[in-house]
Amino acid sequence: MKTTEEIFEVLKNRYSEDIIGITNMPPEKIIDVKPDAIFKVSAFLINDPDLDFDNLMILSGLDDANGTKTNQPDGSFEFVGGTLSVVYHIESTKHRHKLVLRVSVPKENPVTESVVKVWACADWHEREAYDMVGVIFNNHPNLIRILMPYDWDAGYPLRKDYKNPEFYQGMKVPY
Amino acid sequence: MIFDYISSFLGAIPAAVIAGLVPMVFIIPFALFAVYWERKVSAHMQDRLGPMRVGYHGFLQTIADILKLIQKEDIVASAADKPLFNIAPVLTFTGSYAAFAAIPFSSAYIGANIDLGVLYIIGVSGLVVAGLLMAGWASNNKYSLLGAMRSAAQIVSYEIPTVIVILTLFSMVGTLNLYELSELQSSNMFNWMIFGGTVTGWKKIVLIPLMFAAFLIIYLTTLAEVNRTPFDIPEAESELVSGYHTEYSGMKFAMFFLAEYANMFAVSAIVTSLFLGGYHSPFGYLGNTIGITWLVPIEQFFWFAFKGIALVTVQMWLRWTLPRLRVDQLMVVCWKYLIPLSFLIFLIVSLLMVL
Amino acid sequence: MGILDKEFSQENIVITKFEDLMNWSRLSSLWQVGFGLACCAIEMMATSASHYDFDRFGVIPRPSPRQSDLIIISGTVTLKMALRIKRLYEQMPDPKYVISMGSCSNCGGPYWEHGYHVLKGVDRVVPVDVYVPGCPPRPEALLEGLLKLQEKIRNESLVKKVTA
Amino acid sequence: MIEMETTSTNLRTQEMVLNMGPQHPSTHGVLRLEIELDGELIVDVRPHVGYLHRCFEKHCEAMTYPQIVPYVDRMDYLAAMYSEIGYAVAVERLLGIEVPERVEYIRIIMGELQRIASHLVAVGTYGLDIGAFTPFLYCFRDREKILTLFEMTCGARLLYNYIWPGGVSHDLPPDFIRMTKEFLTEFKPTIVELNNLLSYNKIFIERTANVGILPLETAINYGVTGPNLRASGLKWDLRRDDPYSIYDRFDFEIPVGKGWHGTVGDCWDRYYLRMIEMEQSVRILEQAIEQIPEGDVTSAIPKRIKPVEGQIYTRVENPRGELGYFIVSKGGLQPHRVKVRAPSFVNLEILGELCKGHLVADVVAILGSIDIVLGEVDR
Repeated sequence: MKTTEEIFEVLKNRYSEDIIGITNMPPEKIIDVKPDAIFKVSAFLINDPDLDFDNLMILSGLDDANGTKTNQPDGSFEFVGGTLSVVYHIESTKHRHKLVLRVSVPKENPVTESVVKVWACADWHEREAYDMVGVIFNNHPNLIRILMPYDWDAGYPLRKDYKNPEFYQGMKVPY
Repeated sequence: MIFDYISSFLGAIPAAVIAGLVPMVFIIPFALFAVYWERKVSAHMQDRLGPMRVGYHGFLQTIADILKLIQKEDIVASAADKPLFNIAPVLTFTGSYAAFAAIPFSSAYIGANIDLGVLYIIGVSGLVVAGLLMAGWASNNKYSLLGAMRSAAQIVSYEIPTVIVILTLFSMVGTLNLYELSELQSSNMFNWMIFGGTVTGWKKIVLIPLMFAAFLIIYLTTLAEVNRTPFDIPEAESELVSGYHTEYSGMKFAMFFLAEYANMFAVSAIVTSLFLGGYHSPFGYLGNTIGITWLVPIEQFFWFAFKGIALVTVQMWLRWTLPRLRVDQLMVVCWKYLIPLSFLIFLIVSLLMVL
Repeated sequence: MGILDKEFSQENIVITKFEDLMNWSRLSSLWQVGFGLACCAIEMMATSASHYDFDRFGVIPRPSPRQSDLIIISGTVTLKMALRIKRLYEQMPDPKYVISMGSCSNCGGPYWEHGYHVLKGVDRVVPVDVYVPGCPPRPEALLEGLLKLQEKIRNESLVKKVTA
Repeated sequence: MIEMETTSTNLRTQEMVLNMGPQHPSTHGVLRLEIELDGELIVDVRPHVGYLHRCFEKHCEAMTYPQIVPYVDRMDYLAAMYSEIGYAVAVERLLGIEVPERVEYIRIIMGELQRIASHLVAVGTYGLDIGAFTPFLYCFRDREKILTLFEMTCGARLLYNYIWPGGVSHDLPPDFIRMTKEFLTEFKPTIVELNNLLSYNKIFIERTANVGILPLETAINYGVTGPNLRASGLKWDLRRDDPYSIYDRFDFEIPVGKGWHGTVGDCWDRYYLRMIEMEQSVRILEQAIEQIPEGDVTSAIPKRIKPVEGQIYTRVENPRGELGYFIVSKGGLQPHRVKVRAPSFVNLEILGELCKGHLVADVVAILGSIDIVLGEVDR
């Protein structure tokens, strides 16, 4: 049983450059990790006997909507710049402690590392994050859309500035 | 029998036609009734009522079904092999219909009293396999193909124990003529083959358990031959949609449907004639008691139909109770258990007969 | 539709009686496609199960669309599924009927505004005979929908209706 | 599992691709499976999901917190009460509010009744997959009694909108406790009946024992939870291991798979575990309806839910496994992001792994034993 602060110390000592810091989002505390280091950090977290984070509870992609908002003439809006985040909630079934990791990538080039080789269940979660907010996971075995149709080309629906197309395969989409 | 009688004053060809049509008078109403009966039996087993709105307690349900199926569009998929696709249901129905020719419904009526009656029925039922294979292949549908392959493998394997059991009976009575076989089991219940036939003395006591086992084996194998649960893997609904008839619609599907129910009765009829005394009453006849001799064949027909339908009902009962086997387990049951067991029974019975 | 579909220009007593028989057989034996989409499918299953018993009306589920007359669109139709439903409908032989069960398949239901992946009404891809409202409709409502469909079939005609 | 003949490896064969679904009698909804076959042996299974993707998460971003509750219902439509409990617990923890004692008891009664109802459907449809039709209808007959209880409480049979963040929409009806007691006495013999009809049937055991074995390490690595994980031998139940509500007050056991008729973690274990869990739910219910206190049920419902900036991940033990809600608040009336960890979504991933080397008929046996709800997989 370790607290987030203790685990942060362990990680900071080992990967000083790749760990950005702790963010407080009450009631949770988040450890921010650099995108290209998430694979090795998570491999360490699962292999270290004192930590042993064997269970990835949830992996969520989210649009932080922190760019500059520009209004379009047709009433819609668009975010320029800003970041997309991937949040990992992990726990250890042996030591019963939990941890939240976060990776933020710029919206223009949303590339991060896949953790499928560490936690097999990340496969579909990552596909969903790709499908919904458009984060690209390097080294993912099969990064294709999962919930939306494979030929969907109108963008990523859970981005805040997503605009629905008028037609899909001849079917009217809006009400 | 009936053929000889009619041809004596009408000539051979009309007689053949008429004699051939007579089973139809029985089969079509029977199949309609059996479908209705199955739905009612299953419904009452499941705390339901089953068809209620079409006629009195849904009695006209299957008639409505058939009339509707006649009206349906006849779809032949463009990728299907059309000639085979069209022949398959006819062939299947022919196979199960032709089997009725040699079945003795009563002492006065048997379509064709042939000496190799049992073998003829087993042989002609083989046409059903050809029909199913054709249907599965011609549909150009993967589910149909898998279903057809499964049913071919299943029917071919399960014919072996069936034939061995028949051979056992042959070694006891020395005839394969179903009419003679039925006549041998006359007069009382304990002359039925399931109770060791007309054999007497200690041999009979030894024979009774053997014959019970043989009866169970042939009942199981015939169940497998008509693709009923727990051996319904060729049309396993939860795996193969509806197996070999997935692509069939309208009247062609109705033919498969009728063939299935006709077949159910055909195999029950064989089991009845072989083991359960055929058309003979277990108690004796009212017609003989009150001296009206023409009543006897009618009573016999009643008993035959009663026994057949009772066996069909057991088939339904099994269907709505048991889960289904997997394809490899099905083969294990046949090759590892039923065939050795039936051989063993055959050997013992033959030895007993020699003694 | 099957034989004698709208082949006559006038009604007569034979045709009317024949027509009644044909309509009766069609409405009494509506075999449904064993096909469920979403929440409403559970209520549809409950309707087929012991308590409500669809079989009383002669409705039994058939696994293959080739052998069925009725498709109950029971649940939300998504864009990904809509094309498959259309295909399924096309695979059914005529005469065929469609019951749209539940708000979602009637008009998009609660997903009408923000549902970027929900088809707002299955009638955008297949013609619908009876709409059953509710989210999800109770089994009684589905039975009512079936009775409405039977009423509709009862009034169908073989005769070509000439509009003046 | 069947071993391939050595001779067949030397022959050049082509695999057949069989497409199962989205319309198929036993895919439990609109799942599509792409099965690569060598004869009847499975080389690979690729599930395709998304045919019921109803944009739940997008709706959450446009709705206020109380408005989301009906959408939560429609996610796991077989266990709608439990989805509501999970959401209510998440929002309450985000806001930091306590709910009255009576509400906790009502939630547990509803949750456990829902667990029984959901397991009944799972068990019934599993029988249907194996080919036994009758148990399915018996299960639905008993489920109908639970639905009657729900209906008299909140007026709906399937999707309830009953458990709100901070409380429940209104109190239990006067007859509820008596009728629940009656139901429980009626229901206990039904479990025995179902066991005799289906569980101990020789054919059923043959079909399911030693099929689709899920080893414990694989299960944890794939994030499998709920009865599927417990069948593989890990005593892991969030009602005990990450307590929420008042489950710590009740005395119940957490069953684990023992390989009763085969290997630990096979289909029969997964199936039978649900039967035992129903018995345990009955036990919890009996204690809960004895202990339920009087009190108010709506006093803690906030007039306006507007959490401060923050985020929370809360999980509850849904009938299918770990149901988690990840809510990010940016301080507005609407959440910034809600992501659901749907147990079926994660459990379904294991299917391809489990099916390899089995026969086509086993796909439905394995899929049925995982017990998925497509509404939850696709959200």
